[in-house]
Amino acid sequence: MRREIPLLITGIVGIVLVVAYFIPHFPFNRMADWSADWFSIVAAFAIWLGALNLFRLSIENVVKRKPGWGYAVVIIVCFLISAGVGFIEGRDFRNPGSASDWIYNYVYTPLSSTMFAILAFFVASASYRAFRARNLDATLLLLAAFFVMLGRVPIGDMLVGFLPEHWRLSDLSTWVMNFPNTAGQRAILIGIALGIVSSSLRIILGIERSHLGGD
Amino acid sequence: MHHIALWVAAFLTLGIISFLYRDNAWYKICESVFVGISAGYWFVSYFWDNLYGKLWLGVFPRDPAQQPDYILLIGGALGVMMLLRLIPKIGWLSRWPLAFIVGATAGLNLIIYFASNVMVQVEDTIRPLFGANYSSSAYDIVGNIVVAVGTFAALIYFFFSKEHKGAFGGAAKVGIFVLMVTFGASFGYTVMSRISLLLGRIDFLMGDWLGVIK
Amino acid sequence: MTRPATGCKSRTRMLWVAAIGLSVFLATPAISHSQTDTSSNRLLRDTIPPAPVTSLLASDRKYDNGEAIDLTWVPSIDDQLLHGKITAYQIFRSDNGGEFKKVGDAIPGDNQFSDESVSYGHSYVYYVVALTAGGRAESIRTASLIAEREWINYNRKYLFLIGFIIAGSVVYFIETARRGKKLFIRRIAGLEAVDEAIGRATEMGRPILFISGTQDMDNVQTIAGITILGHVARTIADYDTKIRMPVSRSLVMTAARETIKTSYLAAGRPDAYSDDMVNYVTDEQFGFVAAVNGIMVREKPATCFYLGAFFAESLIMAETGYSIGAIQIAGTAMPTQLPFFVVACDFTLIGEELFAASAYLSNEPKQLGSLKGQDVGKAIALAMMIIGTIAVTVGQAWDVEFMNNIAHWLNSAFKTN
Amino acid sequence: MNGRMYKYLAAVAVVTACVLLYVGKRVAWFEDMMFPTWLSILVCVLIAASMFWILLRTIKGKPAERRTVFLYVGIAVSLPLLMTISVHVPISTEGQLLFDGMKRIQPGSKVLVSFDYDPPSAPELQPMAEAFMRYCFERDIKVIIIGLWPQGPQQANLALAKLLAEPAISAKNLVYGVDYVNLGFQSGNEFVIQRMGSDFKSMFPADYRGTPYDSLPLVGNVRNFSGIDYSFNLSAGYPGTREWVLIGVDRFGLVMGAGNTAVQTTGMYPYVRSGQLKGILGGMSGAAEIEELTERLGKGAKFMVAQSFGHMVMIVFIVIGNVAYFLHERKKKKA
Repeated sequence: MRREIPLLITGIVGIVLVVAYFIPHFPFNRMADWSADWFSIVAAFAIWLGALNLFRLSIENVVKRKPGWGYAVVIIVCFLISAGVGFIEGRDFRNPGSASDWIYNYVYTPLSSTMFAILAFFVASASYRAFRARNLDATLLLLAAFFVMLGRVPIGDMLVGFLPEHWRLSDLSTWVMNFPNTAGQRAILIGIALGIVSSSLRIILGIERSHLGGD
Repeated sequence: MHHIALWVAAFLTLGIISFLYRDNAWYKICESVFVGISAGYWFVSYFWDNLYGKLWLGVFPRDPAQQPDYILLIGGALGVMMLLRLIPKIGWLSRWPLAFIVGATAGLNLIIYFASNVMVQVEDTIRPLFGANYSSSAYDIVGNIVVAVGTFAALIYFFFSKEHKGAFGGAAKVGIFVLMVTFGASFGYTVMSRISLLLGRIDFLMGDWLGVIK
Repeated sequence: MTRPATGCKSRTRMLWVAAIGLSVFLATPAISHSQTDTSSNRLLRDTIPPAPVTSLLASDRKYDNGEAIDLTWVPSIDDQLLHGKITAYQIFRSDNGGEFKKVGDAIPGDNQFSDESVSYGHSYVYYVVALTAGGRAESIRTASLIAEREWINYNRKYLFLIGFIIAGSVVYFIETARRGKKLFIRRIAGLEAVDEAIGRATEMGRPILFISGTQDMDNVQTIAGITILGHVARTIADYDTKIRMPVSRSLVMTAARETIKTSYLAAGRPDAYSDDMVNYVTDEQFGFVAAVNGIMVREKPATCFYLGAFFAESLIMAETGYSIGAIQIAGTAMPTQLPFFVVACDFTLIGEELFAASAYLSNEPKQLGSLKGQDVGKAIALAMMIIGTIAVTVGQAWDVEFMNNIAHWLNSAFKTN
Repeated sequence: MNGRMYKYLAAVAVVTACVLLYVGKRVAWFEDMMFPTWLSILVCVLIAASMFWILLRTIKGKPAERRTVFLYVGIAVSLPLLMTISVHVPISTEGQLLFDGMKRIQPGSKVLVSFDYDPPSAPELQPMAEAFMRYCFERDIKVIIIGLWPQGPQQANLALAKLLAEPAISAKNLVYGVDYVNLGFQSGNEFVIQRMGSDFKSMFPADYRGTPYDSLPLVGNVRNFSGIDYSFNLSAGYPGTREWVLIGVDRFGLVMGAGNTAVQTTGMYPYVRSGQLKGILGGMSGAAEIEELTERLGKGAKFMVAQSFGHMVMIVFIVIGNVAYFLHERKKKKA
């Protein structure tokens, strides 16, 4: 029973959503709508689960005095502060001027943005130390990258200002983006989509069960 | 208050940047703050917007004229089962909502990806390479040929049921070239993105905080 | 002006408006030059009632659950001639012969409206009001209409057919593979490099580093990476090379240990296996990268494998791997990370090649059959592209009707709506 | 011990400099420190010269250490922010296509703007959001805001606060709920779009402050996508533009333009060619494009000089690395 019911749920929900695409008639349209509503709610609980799990793990780290448990204390305190303030402030915690908004603007934003911003440094160092035109493929890739990087910013056209209009780097990069890039991306798109079709089909038909965990 | 805010933000920004020097305690504290704050933010956001705003008010509307939507309770029940994973003994029940999530995603994706990313893309690739009496501009003709041949060849590269030999192998070779140009474009754009994000932070440090730029 | 205009009255008014419209139209150069609206002009615009919309037509939305009616009309003549005179359109509806109520608005220039709040089985009558700043004009009423329910969306019949063929072949090939029939998969260049790279590490007496991405076991790319790990571990067990595999998820650790153990068993050397080969570092992205970098710099592996789902960590690892002079073999289906692997690694399995390699090595019916089924889909797409492009090009360039018919049919078949 | 001393001294110097600059700005010792032209040129020359030095070092077989590169990039990208060079942003065909689509939106139309991003992507997407909504507000186009990312509505509020403070827009006395509305965030990713296809209200029973859907005049008559005239999607990943195209556009007939982070823009081009997307803006240069097209320069245009420098530095680094590769490393590997 522990396996059959989940398999059944997966299959039925999947089939309903596929069928609703071809049969607009009641009850399939309503069932698709309900699925979307439930999905939205379950997804919210899933996020809660993730947050609670993090909370539990951090507490475990502190209690068992695992290495770096001090950082776990920071996590717990920050979680409690931001969650607590948000709950107290109520539904409109996002309102400009609220304490949550302050945390968002001056704590969350700088931290999350900088996390991603430091990637620029890594790209630079990797491009200097590891990106090599080691074969024809890589050479082609790097050349295309140069044209696009130069063509998308004003400096590209300034460098080749002597060229006639419509033949500048910006036009070349627009061309690369709109034609070869579109062709390659389209092939990738079709390939990935077919992959999704086959894996979804396997899941709906119960051939693929790994998401239910092994036991 | 504004001064404190700017210094807090700057302190945290520099803390993350300090990782570039090496992994250190300042970075780790900032990172832990980030993990805690963002988990709390998500927690609250999903509560007020969804669990309260949609589920609770949907079932118990404040406005008496509105019909309560009891069907949402099924979603709520599935959601609570999800949380049961935290209790190992009955944790297996969390497979039900998981099965629902996986099934719904599979059902929806199966159709939408097939319709939009296979059917529409193939349909759009079927275009005249040049118009009546070769009327199209050279730019368009070359572009059309590149898209038609490029898509075709790149798709052949991802075809696994035939050895890449002869003409088929040649087409696959063209395909890999097209893919490389594609990756090059994506490389260039990724670099652009990374630099933009860095600029955003430098703008904060030099503009909002220190005020040396306009 | 609450009653709908009768035919005769509206005709005289139309004439009236047309006359004014014409005169204003003729005077347009003067107005547009001065760029201002004289007050008398504004007065004229505001007090003269506008012309109503014409040709109002209500039609049932096809292939739906009987919950939508589409209205179309020709905009008021004032909307066309005197730009800006009409301020809005309002749509009124009577439900089962009841009172008319407003159900929606449209902006000037609009000529259609979809009423999506239709109840099944009710009959509806509509009219549209054209509004100006000071006047309004109602259109004639539509005939009463009941929205119909349809069972099948016939617009999507070809989509269903082609989808059915592809889905059918996936299932067919999985069954075929299950019955033990060998399915052919083409040579994959990166895969051949694997054995070579392991040989090199053996010669140099240095370890192999294996990273199966930074995602959990629910990601297909991680599974593909672990499958290839099975093959790598098998060869390693034969050669007696060391392997180091830091992971960022505890589930992946369990799976990887299991896989390597099985490979060592199959190679007949279970004693050589140890749990230390795989160790969990941390879930956190950059913490994981820092740890992997440390391992690379300390132990200087001769060969690095990066097979799985990667994010920004990809290039940091590839850079360190390059700087210690390791042979690097990568494979991922993350489009944004592929470029970095291609330029920093010696071999890269691009996108689906990762899955193909995994299917080829595992011989698992599920994976093999799916790959074959997808190939059927690609074959259909390729064939349609060739036939369609030739047909539409030839048909258009030299006006060959037969070719045009083929192209037209293909285009309609692949349309989804 | 000596090395350690230097490090402490350097840290103290940096902190002191920051404090001095901060205080100096507040007590108005200086307005800003924008470079005069000669200094800008000097800085450019210095950057070029030091790059050349790195090239020489690398050729000699002494490649720069990772941290040196980091420091270098930091300087090379931040100094151009102090330069006052006016540049012309090249307009791409897909950016022009988007703007042509925007021009066809009539006053009074209802536009759905979906904010599907978080602060890290704000440098790229926030200028687009501001430019697009400014264009709407100036032309009396009604804006309905939603977010598929929890941070989205908050980013929207930031943009709104900035726009509503601008004189031209504050003079219009825009009313919340009538001229614009922020429906907030809802969980469920692509299922939110799917559900909105049949009924907005069931997905967004209230706006982000809790005002019931029906009491918001702007959306009172909007039942689903058929009540939307145009839609603009600001997206930094999943869920985002792809999901909107797959469901909103292809299934429910939405007319849509998009602004994306550069990273994911390249993957959207097939949708632009097939007309599923009516134009796209990619990354910071896309933001600069829309600012140039709407003739209101903002952050996107401001960053273009520094962005150009960043790209140049990156390219030069790759070239230096490859020169060294062909002179040394390849031989070493062969041996």
